[in-house]
Amino acid sequence: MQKVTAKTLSGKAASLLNAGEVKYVLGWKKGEFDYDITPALFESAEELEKDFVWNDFSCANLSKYLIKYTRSLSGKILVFLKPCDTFSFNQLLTEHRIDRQKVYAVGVPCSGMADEKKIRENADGITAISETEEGYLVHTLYSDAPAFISKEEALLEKCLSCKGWAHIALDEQIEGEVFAPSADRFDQVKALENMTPDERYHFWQNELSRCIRCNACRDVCPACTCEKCVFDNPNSGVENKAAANSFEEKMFHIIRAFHVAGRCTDCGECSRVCPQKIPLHLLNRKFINDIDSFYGEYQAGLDEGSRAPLVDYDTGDLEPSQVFDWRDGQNA
Amino acid sequence: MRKLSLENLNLAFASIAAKYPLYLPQDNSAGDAEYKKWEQGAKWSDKTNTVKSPKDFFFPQTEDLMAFQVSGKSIDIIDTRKESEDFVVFGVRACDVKSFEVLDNVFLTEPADSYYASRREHGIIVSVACTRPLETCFCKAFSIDPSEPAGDVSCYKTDDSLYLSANTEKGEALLAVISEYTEEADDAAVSKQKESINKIMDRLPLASLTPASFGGGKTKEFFDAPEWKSLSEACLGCGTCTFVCPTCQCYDIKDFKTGSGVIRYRCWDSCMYSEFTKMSAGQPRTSQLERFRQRFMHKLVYYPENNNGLFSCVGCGRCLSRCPIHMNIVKVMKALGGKKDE
Amino acid sequence: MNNRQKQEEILRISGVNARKCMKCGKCSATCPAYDEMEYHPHEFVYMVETGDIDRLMASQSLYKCLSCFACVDRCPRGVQPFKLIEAVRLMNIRKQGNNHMTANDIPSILDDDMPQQAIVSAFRKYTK
Amino acid sequence: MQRIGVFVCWCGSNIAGTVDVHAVAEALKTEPGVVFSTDYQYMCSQAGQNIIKDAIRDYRLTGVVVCSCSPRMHEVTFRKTASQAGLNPYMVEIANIREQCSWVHKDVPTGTEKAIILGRAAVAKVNLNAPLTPGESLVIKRALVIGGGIAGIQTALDIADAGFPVDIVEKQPTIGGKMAQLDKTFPTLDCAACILTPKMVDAAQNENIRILSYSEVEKVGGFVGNFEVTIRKKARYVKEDICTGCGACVEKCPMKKVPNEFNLGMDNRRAVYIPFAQAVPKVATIDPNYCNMLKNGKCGLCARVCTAGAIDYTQKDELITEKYGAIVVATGYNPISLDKFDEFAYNQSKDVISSLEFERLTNAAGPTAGKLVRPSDGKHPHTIVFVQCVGSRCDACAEKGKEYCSKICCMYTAKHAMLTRDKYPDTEVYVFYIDVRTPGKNFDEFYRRAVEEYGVHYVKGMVGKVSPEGDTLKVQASDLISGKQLHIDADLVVLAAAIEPDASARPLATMLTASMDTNDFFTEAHPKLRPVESPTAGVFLSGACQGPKDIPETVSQAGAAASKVIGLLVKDKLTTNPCVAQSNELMCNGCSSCELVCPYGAITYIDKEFRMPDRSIQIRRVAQVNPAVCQGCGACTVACPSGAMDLNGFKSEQIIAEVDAICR
Amino acid sequence: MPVNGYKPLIVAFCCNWCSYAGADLAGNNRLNYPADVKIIRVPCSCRVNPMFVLRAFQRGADGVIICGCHPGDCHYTSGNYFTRRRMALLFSMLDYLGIERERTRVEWVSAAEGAKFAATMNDFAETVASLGENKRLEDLRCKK
Repeated sequence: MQKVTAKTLSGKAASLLNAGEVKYVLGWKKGEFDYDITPALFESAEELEKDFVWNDFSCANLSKYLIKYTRSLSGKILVFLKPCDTFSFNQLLTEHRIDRQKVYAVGVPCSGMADEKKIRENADGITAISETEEGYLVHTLYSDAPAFISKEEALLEKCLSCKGWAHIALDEQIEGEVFAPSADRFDQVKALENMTPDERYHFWQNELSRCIRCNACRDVCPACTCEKCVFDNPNSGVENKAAANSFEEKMFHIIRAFHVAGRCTDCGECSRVCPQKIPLHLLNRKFINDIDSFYGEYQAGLDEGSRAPLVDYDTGDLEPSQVFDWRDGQNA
Repeated sequence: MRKLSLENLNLAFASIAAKYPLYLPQDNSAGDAEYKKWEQGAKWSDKTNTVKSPKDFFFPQTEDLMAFQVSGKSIDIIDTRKESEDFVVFGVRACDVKSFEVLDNVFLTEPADSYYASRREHGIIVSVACTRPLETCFCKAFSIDPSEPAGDVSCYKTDDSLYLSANTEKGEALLAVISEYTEEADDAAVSKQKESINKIMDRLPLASLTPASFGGGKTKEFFDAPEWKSLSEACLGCGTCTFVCPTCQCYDIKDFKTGSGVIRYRCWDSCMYSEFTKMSAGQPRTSQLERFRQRFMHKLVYYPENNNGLFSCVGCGRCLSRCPIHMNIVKVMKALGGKKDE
Repeated sequence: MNNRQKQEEILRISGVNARKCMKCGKCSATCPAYDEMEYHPHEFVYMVETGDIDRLMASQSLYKCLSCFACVDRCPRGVQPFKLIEAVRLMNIRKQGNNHMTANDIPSILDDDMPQQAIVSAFRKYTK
Repeated sequence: MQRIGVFVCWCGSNIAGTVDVHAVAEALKTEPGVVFSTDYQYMCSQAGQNIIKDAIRDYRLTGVVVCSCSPRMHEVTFRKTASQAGLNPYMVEIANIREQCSWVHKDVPTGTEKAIILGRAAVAKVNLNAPLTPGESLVIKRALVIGGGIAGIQTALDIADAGFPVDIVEKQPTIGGKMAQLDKTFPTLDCAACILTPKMVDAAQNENIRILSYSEVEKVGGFVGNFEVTIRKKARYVKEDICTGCGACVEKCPMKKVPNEFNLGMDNRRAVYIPFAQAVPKVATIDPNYCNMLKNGKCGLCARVCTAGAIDYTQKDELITEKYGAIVVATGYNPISLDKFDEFAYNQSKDVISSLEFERLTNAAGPTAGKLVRPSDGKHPHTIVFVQCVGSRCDACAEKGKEYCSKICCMYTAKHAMLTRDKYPDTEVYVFYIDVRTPGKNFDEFYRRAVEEYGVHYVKGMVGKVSPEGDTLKVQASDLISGKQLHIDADLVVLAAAIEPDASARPLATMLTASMDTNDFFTEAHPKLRPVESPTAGVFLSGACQGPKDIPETVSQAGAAASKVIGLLVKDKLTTNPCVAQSNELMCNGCSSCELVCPYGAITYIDKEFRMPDRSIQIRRVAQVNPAVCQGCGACTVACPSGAMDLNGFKSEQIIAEVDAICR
Repeated sequence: MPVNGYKPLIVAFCCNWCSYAGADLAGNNRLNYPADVKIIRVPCSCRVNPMFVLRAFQRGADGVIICGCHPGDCHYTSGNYFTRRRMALLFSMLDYLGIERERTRVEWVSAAEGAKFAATMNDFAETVASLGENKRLEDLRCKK
């Protein structure tokens, strides 16, 4: 359950709309069920009143939409940014993808988001989900009593290692406490590193074999903002529409992770939207962990204008030939 | 009606698998169901839906059509088709069975797609009634009865048994393979199950959904509807809905250069993609709104127009549960007036 | 413990990289206890660097050091000679064997007047 | 489709001995696009080249593959051949079947097989080659030298001598730089002013040189051959062209308590001043921070006494924009601030001074007219302690000091010590050193003379502490050789402060897109082979802005930089390498990744209008490559995730085609 | 030379200014290395896109090696520093996906190091041969 209420946010947005300070509000719109929330653009207080939602399912990172809206819309756009979203926002500003003048950024403290997939995995025919302090009561067609799932169990993967706020100049900051993380985000990466190459190979072979190349991971990613992706471009030499075989699956995911390496803020949207539940964040986190340990800690999007590690270098950088021995030493 | 004790289910599967490749929904490591080839020890998933629909069996995501072998400056054309064998797809839900009809209309109308036709001919479909429809299910809207699944064999799973009845000759032949494990039974248990399914169907959140206001000839009515803008606003342009959809049938034909030759293959394409049907003059649909509209207009208006009113949606609910931004055909239908007056 | 192990132990405890020393002698130039010492700060560093540990451990010079940190502050190379001296002193304490302090001893030592930092450093010093 | 000709060279038996050249020619005949294939004994010979030329004409070839020696050997030759036959020279590719095949493999089957594969890759590449045309850019025959110290003066003189106009921009009111402040120069001990001032006068009188003193570079645009530079000429409130430098204004100025920066604040000057007698230009400058007239409108004495009428209180800063073909950076160095070195009591005692202050104290034109006295009481010092390496050779992470050796301190300290003993034999002179570094002609001899002839006490060790007590300075130091701690009562302590690049260098480097190292020294294009060029084409380095240097080294580098500039300016046009990066603006998303990895600053961004399919206009930020600046490394092509950036001559699809051909 | 009789296919990307010249020098000095090594000339090692590396594996290469000037000696000042970061990360990722780490390598070879070039290629070819055929990053469509 979010400590900040939807009313606070929609009220704030409505008053700015009415005052003419902003012309549009980018937020979350309620859906058919309690969990299927859609990012949406609101243009009036009435629309906000009717459809605006802010709850544990308002996971979607809205910052990428600002690229399109700051280009196509003429008025100022209010956007709600959760702490994790501020990193993406900063990174997009760094890469000149957003016209900051056109954005009214409101920081929303977040108490942790719920993973709809985790809740639905064990509940068929959900009719309602009610949020409580401790977790969620899931009402279904098949049971009279609602099933309880605790907040911890249902927590979205990325929230387990919440980064808090980026260093950012927001136009407005809603007061409130931010969810405190409990996990080391590199645990799984290190566990994989400690496996044998065969185990790692089979792990990824199994995960990536499910890929259907729907491109949802790419299309949702706030770092994937190319005008045209190399995988869509027949002239790039690597264009491919389908995950035809295990090579194409790996090619796509390695290159995608490489292209966002150093720019990925670890917002976790790729894994969240994957229809096949492939833990794509483990590829991005691998790069982040390597960058942190080889070249010093770097958090993309923490500061606007910071220089990404792959467009930077140090004369004393680790040699590619030393990488494995060095890391084995670190992990031992 | 034949009855198979669930205790013998594995034995039955084994005897089918001895004769045909047998595919059935199994749980994968991600906790979802997917169609996999049956092997000793495999467990039939309890999940209502698989992530990808079984259309893959007849219209696979990628399929080689032919190949060209280059040697020096001469090119040989090679037929890459292999001799097809019969195969069994087990545990198909009523909605997915219906989807084959939608695909048949596309691929089997003259000129028929011989690749698809061959697979259809060799495929034996064993359907199963849904006992636990999900909140995302709305097959009823398209007049599909999940308690009356079609296919070569229809079956009903109860706590202890599987009731099977053959609907076609292919189905009869399949039942003959497992006859040693089945016995004749009346349909009392089945009727009971049908009744309970129908009760649940009425309680589903989307029970009242209807496509009545859509259909052939409604192009003008919906094409310029202002609602498309807000509906498509958040669409990422990914292909999730298309690729999990049992009825989407668009594909692209591409050449893959292997170095010593070329493989010509086809693969699923998505009308949501910005590169979809790109021609020398560019794309016909340049905005996401147009692409988004195309998908739903096709399902709800264009397809029925060309196919005697049959909608190109079977209400399986896959897009509802998988779309990254939760935009889907139900929201579209409701926004454009598909809700029954209550 | 052989000589090499001792050397490594000292470097480990102190966290000093003795190889950074460029032998300028500024530590000894700045040392207020210079005349009291048999071995002087720059010699400490050199002896650790070359592995001449036993003589160093036996030397009373260790205890002439006032721990004023002047050498640490002035060293242009960031070598921190005092930390080496402190590490050698610790080696001497630890040579006696046994932990002179365990976590269980702490509650009884605690009183309002005792600075917490003193307990922490004592614990560090008297525990292996 | 290309029409490709393949020409396999035997290179006598060099290739033909291990490669079946006929088989290679035969095999490549069947490759896509190949319409002609042959082999010949020596393709690079006149006869061989004629075979190529004839084939280009007879078979209407659009591409040529020569299977021969390394492209580093004959690529240029064969490109010329093609060009003579009317084919674009960039349609030629070489398959290296000698150095990388016949010479390293022993048996014929292996060599032949590999040669075919290498030829195949070259054919695959040529199939995707496109004709390239080198661009041309005009060269503006004028050079800019930034900094008017000895480095800048020497560079300017050399360029001017070759007949090219040069502008010197100097931020001080006079040129001359650090050398003007020095007394004598090592190791010959000639007087700095005596050798420098004639050069300053030469510069002033050379009609090709324009001195823009009291000026700073404000903005730099353009590229090699065609820079556009904006220079701010600061208001000096004196009309430079009228002032005769008579000094009457200076004499009459009532504002007498202005610290004299030329003497490092050891004496005072007036608010209107000429830095020193031999200043060039010898004109007065009014210091607006002290002048009463400029501050509160009262006084005006100088204007009254100036018979030439040169004083102009209303003067404003002036911006000059000028075009240059080449830019030389000669921003020089400064001693570091000694404020953080408490242990040496620099801030506590006037008698602890830096070496540059010592120079002024011993300079006949200095505050004491060359008489060596203590700044505190004017008494003659009897014991002087010199401390070397103050702030040099420090730990990289130290908060004070620099990691590098400042290079010049050993020699000038020896000079100071020697001169002191020479002039004042009653003075005891101690030099504390860590190492004495004297690589240089007559350098070690010079240092030995200080010890042997002049009896300077060189002590191996460092000074730990200097504490002022009464009118003496208690120096506590170590003598590492004798193993003693020394306590010396000194009258004067001289600190050899490390030197660092001038503070103006960093912003200038940004304007020039010239790279710098972590210490703010300019980076040279190649540390060994191109030491006076910056990696940015058209920008050259002179003097200590590139690293610590003494005067002879500075002067020789200045001359070298000048000769590089002259080499550039004599050209009327520059041919630009056509193998440069190219940005596909339709695909560029303006993220700046390419700009950040470009070592030459060849990439800029513009906001460009795009007509969208729905006829709306969209403005997007996109990258543009300046082909005159780009050197064609390709770093940007990989930094660009969308592949909007590609490299002509080495396009991604060409390299991929080579990979495919090899792995076939 | 091949350990188990397997003849690997190795693609070597060499920068024009140092490593390609180093390979030429190896040739001038007649220093042998296996013919399995095929060199592709690039202006600078920083021109090598990770996609080229994967492409080579897809098409049947068993090992990929990238050679450039020694760090600090890049003809273009900084190109190989970027290569160093990119390839360290890419190769680490390939290892993470369970692909044999010995199949990829970055080596700095100057124009004067003909002997080093030959020794490097001998060693790399031997290592890759001992691993056998590249199975984990193969594309069956490209196999003959």
